[in-house]
Amino acid sequence: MRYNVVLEIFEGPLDLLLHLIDKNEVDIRDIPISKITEQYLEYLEKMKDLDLEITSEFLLMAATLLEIKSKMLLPKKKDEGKQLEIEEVDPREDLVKKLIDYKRFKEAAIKLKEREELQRKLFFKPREEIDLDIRNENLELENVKIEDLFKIFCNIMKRNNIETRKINIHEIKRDEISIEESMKRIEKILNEKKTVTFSELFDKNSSRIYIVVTFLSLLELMRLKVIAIKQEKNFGNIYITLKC
Amino acid sequence: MDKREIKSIIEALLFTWGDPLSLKDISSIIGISKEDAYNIINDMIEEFNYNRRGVQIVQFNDKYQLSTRPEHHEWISKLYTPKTSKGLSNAALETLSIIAYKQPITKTEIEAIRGVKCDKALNTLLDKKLIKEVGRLEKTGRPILYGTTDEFLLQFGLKSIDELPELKDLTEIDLENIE
Amino acid sequence: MDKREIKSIIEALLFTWGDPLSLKDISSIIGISKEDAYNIINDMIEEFNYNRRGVQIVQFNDKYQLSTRPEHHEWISKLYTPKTSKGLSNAALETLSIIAYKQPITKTEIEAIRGVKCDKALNTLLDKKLIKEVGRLEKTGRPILYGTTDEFLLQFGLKSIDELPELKDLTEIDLENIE
Repeated sequence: MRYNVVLEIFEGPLDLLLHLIDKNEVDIRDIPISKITEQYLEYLEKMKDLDLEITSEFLLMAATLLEIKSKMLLPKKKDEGKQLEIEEVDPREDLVKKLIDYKRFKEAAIKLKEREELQRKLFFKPREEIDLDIRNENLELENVKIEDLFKIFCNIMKRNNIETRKINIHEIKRDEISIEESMKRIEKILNEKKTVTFSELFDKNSSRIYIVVTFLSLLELMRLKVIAIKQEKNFGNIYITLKC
Repeated sequence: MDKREIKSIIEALLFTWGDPLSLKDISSIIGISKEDAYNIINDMIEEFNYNRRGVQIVQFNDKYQLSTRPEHHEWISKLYTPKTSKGLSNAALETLSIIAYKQPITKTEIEAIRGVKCDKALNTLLDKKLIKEVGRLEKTGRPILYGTTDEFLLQFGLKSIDELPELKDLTEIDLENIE
Repeated sequence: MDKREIKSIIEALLFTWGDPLSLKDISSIIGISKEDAYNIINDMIEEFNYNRRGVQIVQFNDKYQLSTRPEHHEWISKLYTPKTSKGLSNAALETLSIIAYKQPITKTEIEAIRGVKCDKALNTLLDKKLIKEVGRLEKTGRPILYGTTDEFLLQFGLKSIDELPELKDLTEIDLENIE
């Protein structure tokens, strides 16, 4: 079931952590790690509920947080045998450094955005046409073919930035399919047919992204030992079957 | 709004517009009477001359445009080193290719793509009947929309405009980088 | 030639060219030293501001360009349909700010700071010509080093890279080992 809840989108795990730190009004240098970890994991759960793809970076951070949490729970070692006092390294130190470094650039990005917005309010003018510009000499069409016109246009568009090109391609839609969706699709196909070949999983019109996602989800399904893959000879058909 | 500010806005409007801008458009944008606008612009013309500014306001009929001064022609011409290489497409062909692929399109849009003014190129193309006016946009200045003609199809041996070489190759390259 | 006349010619050159024009081109066209040209243009920038002219001279690196003033944006928008291009995404802005402050920098270093992959953001920035490859690191894989472009300065209204807003001083936070 899908919820119609707007979940704030974060740029990555660091961004999410900064948000949690802000929300809890805690000191970045003294993060209450178990509280923040709990909220962090809650957020990932919400993402799951909403069918949002959770990237490996978010998962990796979850693991890091849990590791820090467990280290913090360990009783502090006392080197009783030694006279020298060894300063304990705070397990949070690396993370705090990363967060602070990231925060600086996040703030700088906001300042840059303000500048960009101001600058976008300026208007410039195109260059004037000048008689001396010999490119404006008479138009001779005798040796010009339609292909030349095409090339000229391509060159102009390449010379230009992306905004102008966008006009051409707005009708081209990107296939939006996540690895999870793709995995479900493959499982469904395999439940219907016992064996499929790799190429049967898409048709001629499938986009490159679609094919790549399909391939990645096959790898994932293999890793999870849901499917088995067989190839009889090099470059031969790849057969996919359900493992059970 | 004080007069100084109105003058400033008028200068900005003439600067960005580039083409002749009518008194009607100027006065309605700023929200003053045509008469007031007329008087203020006349003031500006005198000031520009008195201060020996690098640009002047030229008037014809009820339209105004910014331009450089004839006596600076010699200096300005030094900006353009004549390009002799044959490989370069000329302005008219560039303009024609843009119109062919993006029609209907206004002059301002073509200039935004080329980065250079296109009045002469458009006149050449209109003269040769390769392009024509196909309509007008319903906004300030009612800019003309250009499209290609039957003569264009004939000249390039096309049965219809759909026969233009597809842009697919180009978009495929660029698509990768589009968010 | 008197200073007034030189200013007039410079204005005419900037107006005609439309695009950024280098100090070198300006001084060589007029036949004065770069230093003189520099001083005169700085004078002009002040005069344009003092007289509340409708246009201003913007500078980045050693290039100059005429533009309208941000406060006139609202009026000029009435002439044009507003620019449709969207601003940069947060991901792209974050990546750009890291590159701006830490250039030259590799993708891996950027990703280490942001904690996420940056391929898409990098492609967008390359595509918009805000960053470019400035070299390669002499180590395994010879990773690309990225830096900002002139287009970046222009789009963000910076005269040079030294004009970037200062990164928040972290000594306040009093944390050791932050470089």
